[in-house]
Amino acid sequence: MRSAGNNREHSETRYYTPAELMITAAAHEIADGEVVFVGMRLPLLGFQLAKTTHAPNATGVFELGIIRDKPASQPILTMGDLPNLYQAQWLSDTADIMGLLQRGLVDVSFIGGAQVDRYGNLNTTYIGGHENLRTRLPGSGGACDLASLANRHIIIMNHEKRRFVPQVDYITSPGYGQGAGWRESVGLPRGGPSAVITTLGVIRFDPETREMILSAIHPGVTVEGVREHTGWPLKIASNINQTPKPTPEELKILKKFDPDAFWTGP
Amino acid sequence: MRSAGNNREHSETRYYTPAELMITAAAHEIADGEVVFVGMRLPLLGFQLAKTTHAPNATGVFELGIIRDKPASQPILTMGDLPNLYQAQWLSDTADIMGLLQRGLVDVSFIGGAQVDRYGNLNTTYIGGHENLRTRLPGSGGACDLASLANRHIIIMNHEKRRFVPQVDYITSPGYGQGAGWRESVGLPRGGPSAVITTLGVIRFDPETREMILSAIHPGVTVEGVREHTGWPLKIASNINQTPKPTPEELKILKKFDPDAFWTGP
Amino acid sequence: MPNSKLLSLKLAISRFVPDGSSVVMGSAQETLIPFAAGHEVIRQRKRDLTLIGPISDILFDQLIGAGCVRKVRAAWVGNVITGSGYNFRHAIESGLIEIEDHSNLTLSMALRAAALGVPFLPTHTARGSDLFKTNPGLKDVTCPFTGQVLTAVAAINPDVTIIHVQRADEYGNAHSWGNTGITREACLAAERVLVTCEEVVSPEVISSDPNRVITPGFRVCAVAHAPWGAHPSPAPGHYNRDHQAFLDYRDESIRPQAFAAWQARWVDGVEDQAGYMTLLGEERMAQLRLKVNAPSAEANFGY
Amino acid sequence: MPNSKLLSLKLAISRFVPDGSSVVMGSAQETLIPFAAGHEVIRQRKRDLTLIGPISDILFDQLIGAGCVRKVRAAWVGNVITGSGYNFRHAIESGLIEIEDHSNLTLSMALRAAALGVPFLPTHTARGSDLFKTNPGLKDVTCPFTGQVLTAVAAINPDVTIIHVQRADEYGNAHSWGNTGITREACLAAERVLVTCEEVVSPEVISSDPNRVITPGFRVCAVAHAPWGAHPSPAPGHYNRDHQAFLDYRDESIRPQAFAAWQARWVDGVEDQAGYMTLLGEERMAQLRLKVNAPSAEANFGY
Repeated sequence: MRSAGNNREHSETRYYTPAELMITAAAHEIADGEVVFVGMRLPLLGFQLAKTTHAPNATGVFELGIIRDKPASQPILTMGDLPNLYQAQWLSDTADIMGLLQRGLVDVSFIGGAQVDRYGNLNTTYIGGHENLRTRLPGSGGACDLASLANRHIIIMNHEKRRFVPQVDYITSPGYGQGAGWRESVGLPRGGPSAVITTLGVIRFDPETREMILSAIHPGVTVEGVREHTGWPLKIASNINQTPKPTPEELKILKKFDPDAFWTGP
Repeated sequence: MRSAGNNREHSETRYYTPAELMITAAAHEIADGEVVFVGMRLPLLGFQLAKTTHAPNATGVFELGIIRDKPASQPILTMGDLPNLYQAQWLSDTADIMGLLQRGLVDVSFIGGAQVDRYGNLNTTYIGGHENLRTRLPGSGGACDLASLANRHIIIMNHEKRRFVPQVDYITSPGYGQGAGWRESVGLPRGGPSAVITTLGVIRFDPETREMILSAIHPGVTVEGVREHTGWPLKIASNINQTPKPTPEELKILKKFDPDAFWTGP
Repeated sequence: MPNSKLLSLKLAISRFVPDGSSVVMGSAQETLIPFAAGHEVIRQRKRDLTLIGPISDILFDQLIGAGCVRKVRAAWVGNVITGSGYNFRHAIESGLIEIEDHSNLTLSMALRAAALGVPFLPTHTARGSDLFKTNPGLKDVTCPFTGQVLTAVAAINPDVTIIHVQRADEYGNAHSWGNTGITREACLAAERVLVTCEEVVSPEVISSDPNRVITPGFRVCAVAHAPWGAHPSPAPGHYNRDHQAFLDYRDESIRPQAFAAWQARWVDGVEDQAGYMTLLGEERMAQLRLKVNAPSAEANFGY
Repeated sequence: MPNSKLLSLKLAISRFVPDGSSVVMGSAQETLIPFAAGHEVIRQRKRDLTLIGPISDILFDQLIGAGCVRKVRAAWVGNVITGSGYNFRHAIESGLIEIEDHSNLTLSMALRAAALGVPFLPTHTARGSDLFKTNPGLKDVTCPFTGQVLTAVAAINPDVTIIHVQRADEYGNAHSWGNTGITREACLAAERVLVTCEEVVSPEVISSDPNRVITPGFRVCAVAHAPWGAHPSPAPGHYNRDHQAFLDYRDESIRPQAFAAWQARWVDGVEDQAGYMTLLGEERMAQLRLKVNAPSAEANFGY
């Protein structure tokens, strides 16, 4: 996506990609000093970006048994790349990291999604459901644990009608289930999704009903455009605003952490 | 105890102490290749002795998080003395060691006792019971775990009437409870005491009734003497025999591991 | 001294991974994945294996594509940097193999239960999820103290856990460093542990640091020397992750014919690990070797 | 970079161990017992503490004798090489303090439950024992898979876990080696972790080996430099166990007057750890220092 076209108020005409915009939006969800459970792919960069800009005191925890208080020493594509182990605060067991999560010591976590519904339930396992399986996806990994146990989690995914469905075929990672009170009723100790960062905008959840509400749209995107690509009549926030564009500094940092544009490419 | 007096058939007149006799008897309970859960005090020496003589392939596991396949490099008084950590096979968590025990991978373990009853139940916590407490002892440590979970355990204690009682005041470490079938009925997965090595003899358990049976008496000790010091009419094995005296070689090794006779003194 | 457990990888796999075995691999997640051992399993045409692991990266996909697998008990199966594992996906969609769906936490608890010798462990994860529908090893359990309802995870007792480590001696004592994932519980839970290593060293090297030992040597059944045995996954202290190999594998595994060609070249086409290294080539290995050395501070285990 | 957590032992104890706290000490059993921290607790006349530990050797007996303790949750309290802990024994027999009777395994499970964030963990130990009568944290639980009845151990969530380690940096990152006992779970279970250390080192020394780190630094509330802080217990890499001190303590604690004299001399009689070392004397320290050095083999954490 080119932003320049719909970006006249912006002094300079640098390009950014949808991935760069999404990663920047993800980074903005991290507050300084927070404990962040960093997931695969885009969140790896989101954490590095936040850490290098507004959240220098954030701590990153990784499910494979890593805790870091500084960004990786070199660009990485997976959390197991050696620069992510180098000078880590702790190298340990998955169960130790999951214990911190289950105790409620993780403030925020990030999950990628394939199929999501209006209450933020995620399916990354069986498209079509287990009975009428159409597509088998890789599965939960740690996503179910993050969605179950973090104080809040953020979903990052492509915004397409086939992915935004009224009800998911299979709940891999619980959101708000059928709405208010559901998490408590099934025995989840806390948490729930606080935002969905998509290719079109940023969605949050109604504190009462726990249903999705469009909270921000990306530059060049219209509310109607978002509605078209959503499988149910998506609620819209009264005070809807525009997702901030990545600043030149943010783009420079992303380039440093992803020099080959593996994650940030068009 | 001097053995020379009642030891005419023995070619030489070397002295040995009751502790040396008991430790040697304990060592003889270890078969080569076995995994041994080594407890505090006398068993420390029993393991070292067995390892150096007839059980070179025995593996020692220690509750504080140590596994050894060779004796300590120097004399030790506790399992946490640095020579017992030096060149250990593994230094780890208590829970890892207890896991091996709970899985049933420990063949034999050793426990000291303060009060024992006819079914091998041990009290090392409340003499007089919790209600009418007379003497508070240190408690279980790992003893309850060893008695609950090892494939067999061996009790080492002084043989006195006040210690050998019909029923213990408090069960710290379960033996055979009220007899045959009790361990299964309370949910213990296996095991039970296989021998009690005392200052007077070696006691085993009736495979049917699970009650104590005097199996061997130490040199210079009489069956009547043992009965006098036991708080119930102790059953006597038909084929009762004498506890083998420590050989000169065994005494030499014990001297090496306990040069100041801290555990082996009179 | 016990007998040596040093065996060729060929002999170690043929002896200790019979058809029908349940096998843990990839227990450290993205690092130290025992690819060399997995490829030997393929060469020996093992059948009806149950694979157990959190996220296997592409190793499980390779074993499934080669027809070695009957069942998978895992949290995630795919290609970490590209997404889907096509052999896995196809095998599940066509009902060729069974899957027991875990999360990383439930799999860790299942192996910890076995390592501790208890039939289950409780957790708060997966409440309200559909993992309960596709994993018979998850049930409700009520806490006798608080009355809370938790997820009970049933113990998983693998026949063998295969790990790749940096160095081991011939008696099964092994040093491993880096993140450990679920390796500790996977080793303690298994009936036996099979170790492949970058280097075979003297017992004194391993016993110089008993805290670095990954699992007690007396439970290890075999040690096989397999340099570059984790490639293309990273091995701390030895080589970085070979991202290109994972990117290539994506295209080499989308269609069955393509995968057959991949297997013919990278697995059946080589006799052993020496052959694999020749195929990989010195130039590529040089690119992957460490550029920055970072030695650990010394610890004194004297007395 | 975060703020420094380096404090004097005096300040660390006064800030982070208020009256009424529940405190884990002696989590590695016979090794690395934080005696310096415990003695500072006595000097500051802390009251109504709940002490948690597997076997504390003589430290708990000292804190009880000094009147700091209301309750003990432990598996064993005494003097490892001589037997009874007389202050403990008198306090229990005269009803001055409460005791919750554990085994080493149930205490480990209680802290692991808290470390994992679950209300209980199951075990097969203590079935049929009377620990159930004197420990309200033990109840029956039935396995939903096998129907077996197990012992459920309730979680213990300490306010603070105090550990003594070989080296730490000012930010709370600490290296510990030797047997670990229940230290890992005790640190993860606690609200905060207080570290005393033989040496304060640069962050680079600690981060050179993240596998040697005992618990994540972000959970550590204070680091206090306390050389010889584990004496008379052994500190791997620094000094051996001072058996004579434990033998002497037996006689110095049999009667209350004797204990008062011991406390006056060894605790209240010294201002701080420097004073303790002076009282101990160079000759005695020389006898206890390592005679045989055994450096760990290097591990490379580069990339």
